[in-house]
Amino acid sequence: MTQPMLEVKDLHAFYGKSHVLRGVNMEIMPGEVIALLGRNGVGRSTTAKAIMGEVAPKGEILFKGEPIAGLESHKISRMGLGYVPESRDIFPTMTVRQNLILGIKDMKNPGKYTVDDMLDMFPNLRRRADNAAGVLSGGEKQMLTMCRTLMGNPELIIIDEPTEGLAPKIVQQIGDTIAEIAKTGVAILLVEQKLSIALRIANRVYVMGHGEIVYGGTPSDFATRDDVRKEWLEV
Amino acid sequence: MSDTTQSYQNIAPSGAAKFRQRILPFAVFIAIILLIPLTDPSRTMYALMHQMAIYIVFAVAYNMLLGKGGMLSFGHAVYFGLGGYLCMHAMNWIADGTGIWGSFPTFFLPIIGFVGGGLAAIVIGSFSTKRSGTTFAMISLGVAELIFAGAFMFDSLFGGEQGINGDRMNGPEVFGLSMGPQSDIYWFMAFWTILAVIAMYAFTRTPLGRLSEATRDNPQRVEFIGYNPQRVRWLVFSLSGAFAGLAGGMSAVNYEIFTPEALSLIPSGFVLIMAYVGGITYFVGPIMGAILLTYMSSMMSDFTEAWLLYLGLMFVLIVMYAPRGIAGIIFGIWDGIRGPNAGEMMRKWAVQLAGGLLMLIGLIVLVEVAVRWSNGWGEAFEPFGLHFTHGSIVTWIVIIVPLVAGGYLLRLAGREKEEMPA
Amino acid sequence: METIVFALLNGVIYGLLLFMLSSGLTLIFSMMGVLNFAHASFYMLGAYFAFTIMGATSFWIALFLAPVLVGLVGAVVERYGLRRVHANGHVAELLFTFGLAYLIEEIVKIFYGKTAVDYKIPSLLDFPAFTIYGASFPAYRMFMLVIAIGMLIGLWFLLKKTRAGLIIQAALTHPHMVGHLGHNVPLIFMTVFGIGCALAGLAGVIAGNIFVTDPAMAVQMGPIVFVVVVVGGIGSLEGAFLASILIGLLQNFAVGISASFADIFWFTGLSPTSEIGDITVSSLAPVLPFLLLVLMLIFRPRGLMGEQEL
Amino acid sequence: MTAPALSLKNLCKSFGPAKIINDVTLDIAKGERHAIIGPNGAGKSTLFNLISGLYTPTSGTVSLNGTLISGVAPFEINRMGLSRSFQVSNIFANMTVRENVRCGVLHSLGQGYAFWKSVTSSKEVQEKTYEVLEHCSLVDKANTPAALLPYADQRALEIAITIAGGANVILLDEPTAGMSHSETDRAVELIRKSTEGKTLVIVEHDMGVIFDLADRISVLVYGEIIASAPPSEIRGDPKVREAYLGDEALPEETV
Amino acid sequence: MSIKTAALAAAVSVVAVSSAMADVKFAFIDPLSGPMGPSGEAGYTSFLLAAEHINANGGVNGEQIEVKGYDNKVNPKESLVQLQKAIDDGVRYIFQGNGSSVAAAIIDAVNKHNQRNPGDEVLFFNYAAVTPDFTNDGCSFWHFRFDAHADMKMAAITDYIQGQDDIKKVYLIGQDYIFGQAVAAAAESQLKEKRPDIEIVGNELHPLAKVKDFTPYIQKIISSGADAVITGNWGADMQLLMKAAAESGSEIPYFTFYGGSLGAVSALGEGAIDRLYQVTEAITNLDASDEQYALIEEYKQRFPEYDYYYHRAFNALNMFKQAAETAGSNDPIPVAFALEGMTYEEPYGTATMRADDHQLQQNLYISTVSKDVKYGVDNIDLGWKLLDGGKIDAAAAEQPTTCQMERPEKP
Repeated sequence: MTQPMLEVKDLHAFYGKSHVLRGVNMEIMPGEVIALLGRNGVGRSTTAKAIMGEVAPKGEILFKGEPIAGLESHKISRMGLGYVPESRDIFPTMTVRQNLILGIKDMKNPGKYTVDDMLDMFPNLRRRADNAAGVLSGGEKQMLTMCRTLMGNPELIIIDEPTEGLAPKIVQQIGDTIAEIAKTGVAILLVEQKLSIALRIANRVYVMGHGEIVYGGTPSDFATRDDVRKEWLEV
Repeated sequence: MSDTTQSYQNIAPSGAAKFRQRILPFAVFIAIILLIPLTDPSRTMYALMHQMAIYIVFAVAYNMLLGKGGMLSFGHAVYFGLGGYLCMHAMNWIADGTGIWGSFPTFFLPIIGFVGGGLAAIVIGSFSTKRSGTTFAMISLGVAELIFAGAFMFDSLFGGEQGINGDRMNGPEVFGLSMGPQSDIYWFMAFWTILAVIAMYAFTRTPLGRLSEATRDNPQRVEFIGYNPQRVRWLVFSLSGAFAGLAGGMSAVNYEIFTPEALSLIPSGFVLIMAYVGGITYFVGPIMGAILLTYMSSMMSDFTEAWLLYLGLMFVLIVMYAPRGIAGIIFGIWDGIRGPNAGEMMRKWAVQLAGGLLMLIGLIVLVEVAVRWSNGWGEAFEPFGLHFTHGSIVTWIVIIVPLVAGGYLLRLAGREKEEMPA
Repeated sequence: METIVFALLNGVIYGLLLFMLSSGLTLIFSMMGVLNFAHASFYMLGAYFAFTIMGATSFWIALFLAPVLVGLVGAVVERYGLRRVHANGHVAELLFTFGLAYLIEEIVKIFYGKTAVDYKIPSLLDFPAFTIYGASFPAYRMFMLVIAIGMLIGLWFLLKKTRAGLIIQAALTHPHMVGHLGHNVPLIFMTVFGIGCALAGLAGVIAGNIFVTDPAMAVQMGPIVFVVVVVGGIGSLEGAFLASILIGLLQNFAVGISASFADIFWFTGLSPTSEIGDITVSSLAPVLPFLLLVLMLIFRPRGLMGEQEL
Repeated sequence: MTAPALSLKNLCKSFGPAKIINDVTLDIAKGERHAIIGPNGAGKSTLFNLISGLYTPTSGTVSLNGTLISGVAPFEINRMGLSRSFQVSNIFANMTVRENVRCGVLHSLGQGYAFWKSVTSSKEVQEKTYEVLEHCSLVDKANTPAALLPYADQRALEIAITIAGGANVILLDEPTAGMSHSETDRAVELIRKSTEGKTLVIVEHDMGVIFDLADRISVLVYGEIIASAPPSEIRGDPKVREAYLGDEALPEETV
Repeated sequence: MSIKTAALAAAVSVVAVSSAMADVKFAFIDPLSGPMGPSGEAGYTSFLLAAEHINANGGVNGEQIEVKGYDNKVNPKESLVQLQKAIDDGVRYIFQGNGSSVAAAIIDAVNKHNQRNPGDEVLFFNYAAVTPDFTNDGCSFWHFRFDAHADMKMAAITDYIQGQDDIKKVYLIGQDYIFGQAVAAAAESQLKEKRPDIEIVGNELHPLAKVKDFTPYIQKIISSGADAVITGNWGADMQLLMKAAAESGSEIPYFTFYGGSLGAVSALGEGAIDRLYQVTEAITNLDASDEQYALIEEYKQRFPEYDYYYHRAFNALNMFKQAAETAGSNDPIPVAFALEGMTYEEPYGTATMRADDHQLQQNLYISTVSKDVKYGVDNIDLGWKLLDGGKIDAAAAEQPTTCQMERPEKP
């Protein structure tokens, strides 16, 4: 019962010769929302990429108890791990609808959401359903990316910097959406820079520094840890 | 200030290291070249060595571009060819003896090739080096095809199908060489090879040479230290073209003929293979490649019809498994022997070598039997008094068993490598 | 007039043939960033396989079987060759395919000899389809036209009307993302590489017998196919199509024009006996594609329809 | 009245429909240390790319010491005395530290594109290289291949290359990114020392660094500068708090 | 694999046996691969068989002879590399024929070699490169030509066309190199002289061995309204030209030098009858001795893929034997002097090696394709048949020469 959804043990990663991740350890329980904080350049996105198989990982990564380190990304995805990358990577020449369809892993065995469910949930997207995704605004693109990932029926979603470059009002909306998704029981690993959002929706917080986890705890505990914030976060 | 100078000396390589790394190899190289004639080579040997000399210069020039400059060209023979063509014309002007040409020794024709190849590279490089990577490779291919096809239109320049020929035995003699017999040409080749190789090595030690490597690795950063990467590429390209032209000049004197084929993709591809097989990350790599491939192309073709197949296989295998080429393998072994766990490394290499040799045996038998079967001349492959025909089971055992066993050994060695700590 | 009609017909057929060759290359190039130097070698393999199969059975079986075989060879090459080299970067991949082209040519020489093989047009199609202006137009060329158009429609349907096509298109630009959505990208790569090679093989099957099936056919066709891909623009099948037809027409029209530079540039007083004045437009035909390539790369590096610069 | 070291006027940059930089006007005086802060994605790096010539502005102008430099190639801007570093270490990985710095030195000492003399022939180049290495405490690692350097040293080398050419205007893009607090202190010292008497424009996330170093701070949010003032004023500006810092506390004035 | 190579193998194995005791070595430098490969192989097989016959009859001055193939890919520079290799292998005589560009390079290289290496001379026996210049201004003592040159062949063709009043418009097509240019020039000047009323409606030169589809050229020919085409094309260029001509269904006659080269007749099929003409020094269907018939049949049996076509290969080797035996030496210089002015009774008439320019003077025959023949070609029942009045005597075919030959001292 208490088996973690995702366990990362002593994860290392390299870019060429430079050692970027130096032994990351973390775990995420089913249904949890975890915020991964840290300064630019400490390896938060790399951690996400290493888990998803985009960067070659060294070390152990267990998803629902199964090792996934080094698997090809489609296999990781099919085990129930969704990923919303920092770059969002919508397919700009395809319509919103087509983007959503591509989120379905297996046409014979689709997930719990249909394309229409998604469009119902986000009226903005419905209005644009047959437009090329490339013309959406930044916030809409972020919504679309998250919806597209949901179409694949993931049990855990890793969301990398969803609010980057978005206006405050939209940031608020994105935060609400993530909270909404979390309510459906999907676990979330949120890589964020904005403490406000992270602390609002996270059950637990990890702080990274220098390619490793330097702090892990609840938001309320974190609020008391000025030392961590001073040494490892900007503010 | 002498304080800083002194301190700087501390971080610069020592004199002994410089001697070992820079002077000694050249001394050995020159000594070998000077000693070879004492062995009284046959005419065939001379012909082979002259060809090697030409390709050494051409391959090292090509590597200025590919290895040092990061520019993959599929059409570098254009500059070799244009330099060579200019030399052929010059050779004929010397024969006519008009103007200053009457007093120009054919011995110095490679200078003309240098100028010709360089000018052509300056003109073509002015637009082709604006881009790098795959685009540059494509432009080089397009330009080469364009010039090759265009060469057939201008007979007075390129001589059409039959090319341009000349006679090297005109003009004044220098160093007492009549330029007729092969042994005279040997000294000509030795002179220009040594000169060109040293000059090209020296180039790597110049500001532009260093910048060329910097531009290859990180063109963006080069812009932010005040250099125009396009200009760097253009200059390197032009110099590389000039040295290729010099090699063309050597070829012009050696063969006394140039045909448009010299501009085509075939010699361009050949020099690329030479440089890459030798190892483009090392200065000596292309020299090794040029010697090996020239030897293969003229000697191996006497032993087996399928030598081009072996060549292609070797190239593909090197691209796949040893991207630093033969020089990389040699230096890798050298470093390994002197490294801390030499014993373990040697054991691994022994396994790899055994596996490689086994696979090679199987492969050679397969290819040779296949060649003979395809010729349909009813011949069998008969190495060392053995007899292999395509119909016999023995043959297939000799092919399959070493292939499988060799493949297994290689896998074994490969797995060990992965287990070694990073 | 008849020159125009014939150049048009032959140009379109040649152009469609080029498109058959370049469509696969374009897909592979935009998806994997690999300019497959050996692509024309698969065209050659198509012709040789068809020759062998036709010898044993019939042309019609060869027409289907040979491209499939070529596609399988291509898939194996991708799986066990290219994928391994991928980690070493694009230059290594380019060199690998360059070596592969070499290797395929040598293997073909061993199996089929160094000279051309007698790969014939099937006798069923060996008759004139119609006669215009005193020259008959062979039925086989009409057949080529039909096959090429059929392929065009098939490819269009696959890419635009099926989910598999959507996935392929998405993988063209965002391979990683497609993988994270649970689609097997390596398999997509292998399949696309295989299909691309099969299309090249099909081109070989239907062109090997009206041209010549010999070990040099890959080297002769290869550079032209590159021209098509670059001129068309990366990742753009529409561009590749336009470029194919353009080059097909350009070459066929050029051959048909006997005018020399002196005739064209008479106003400059160019002498018809001078070296330049003597050049005829028809002799320029082999140069034109490469001229187009170089000009395109200099002045419009993203090609006719490409989205990004090369 | 001398011209400002850097002057941006109505600078705009769009990529397709997206406006990344929107009407930025900013003057930075000679000798000033100017920090640009803002959330990720606000356009800070784009702004640097516009100033250093990597991008051409959609509209508006950039002037360096009174000379218009928008649309000028980066290497020419560099020769005019502006040098920049990168957020992700952008060094010559295959060269040694010494060679990296030497490349940075070459052009300023008139070595140009020379291919007729040895790179070691100029004593001036050697001395200047040593000076920069010493300055950045990299002498010990002079012959180490750059790729093998520890992260903090790579960042130091990044700064070393940037200052090697002796530019008067230095742009540093998150020089302390990924460093721990103690390493950051060392980096700040190095920056302070290296930019003595020069104009510095720095993008940073570490407020400690910024409030420590900067004479003036500009806050960039969604491509617009919403405030430009000395640190003390920025600290109290409610607009800044809301837009960038949100409800998070600013470090108290402890020093 | 194929029958063709199987037969070649048989020949090679015979030669391989004899080569062990070979004393006089000949190099055959011609294309043995690529588009022109079949042309070279057809020549090579002829020399092999000729050598075999000579060896079987006791050799030359008691010595055995060997012919070894060197592949030059029709490339002049590659030919020189092969020439160098051959000389190093001990070769003293060179055969070459495919491509005047190659022949020019070899002549030049042989001249230089003989000048630089006295005592080590080699001779060049040219069996098919027919650019007139080689026995005119460009003549050399070391070069002998056993085929009629382009002007001679063209004279035969134009003589025939002179009598064909319905030919009003002629189209010239050829390969773009010295030979093709020489053919076009000869056609233009000779037609102007013999039939000033004929209009030359096209003069096309295409790249050598590079065109894969001649359809556009054929369409140009058709739309020019030509009544006849003259071409010097050979090898694949001839075969593919005929292939495209057959496809177009046009009925314009082709006057050719090499209509008999491999595959041209079969490309046209029955359409070749009275439409494809060639001028040669021999036709298998001429009346000849039983011995000659036996040779033709032996060749066909040994090399089923080819036809007995290179009659001049047999002439060349037999003339070498006669000259060497006259001179009493197998060395190049005595053989060369003995060849000068020598007459040889060949199966279809008398041939004379003109001393002035080393150009063989022999009868020429104009023939066309017919069904009613003794020997077919390309393994079909169509073959070459002499035209009425198609025999041109050696004297009639003779052309003046401008050769100023420099000779070495006679031994």
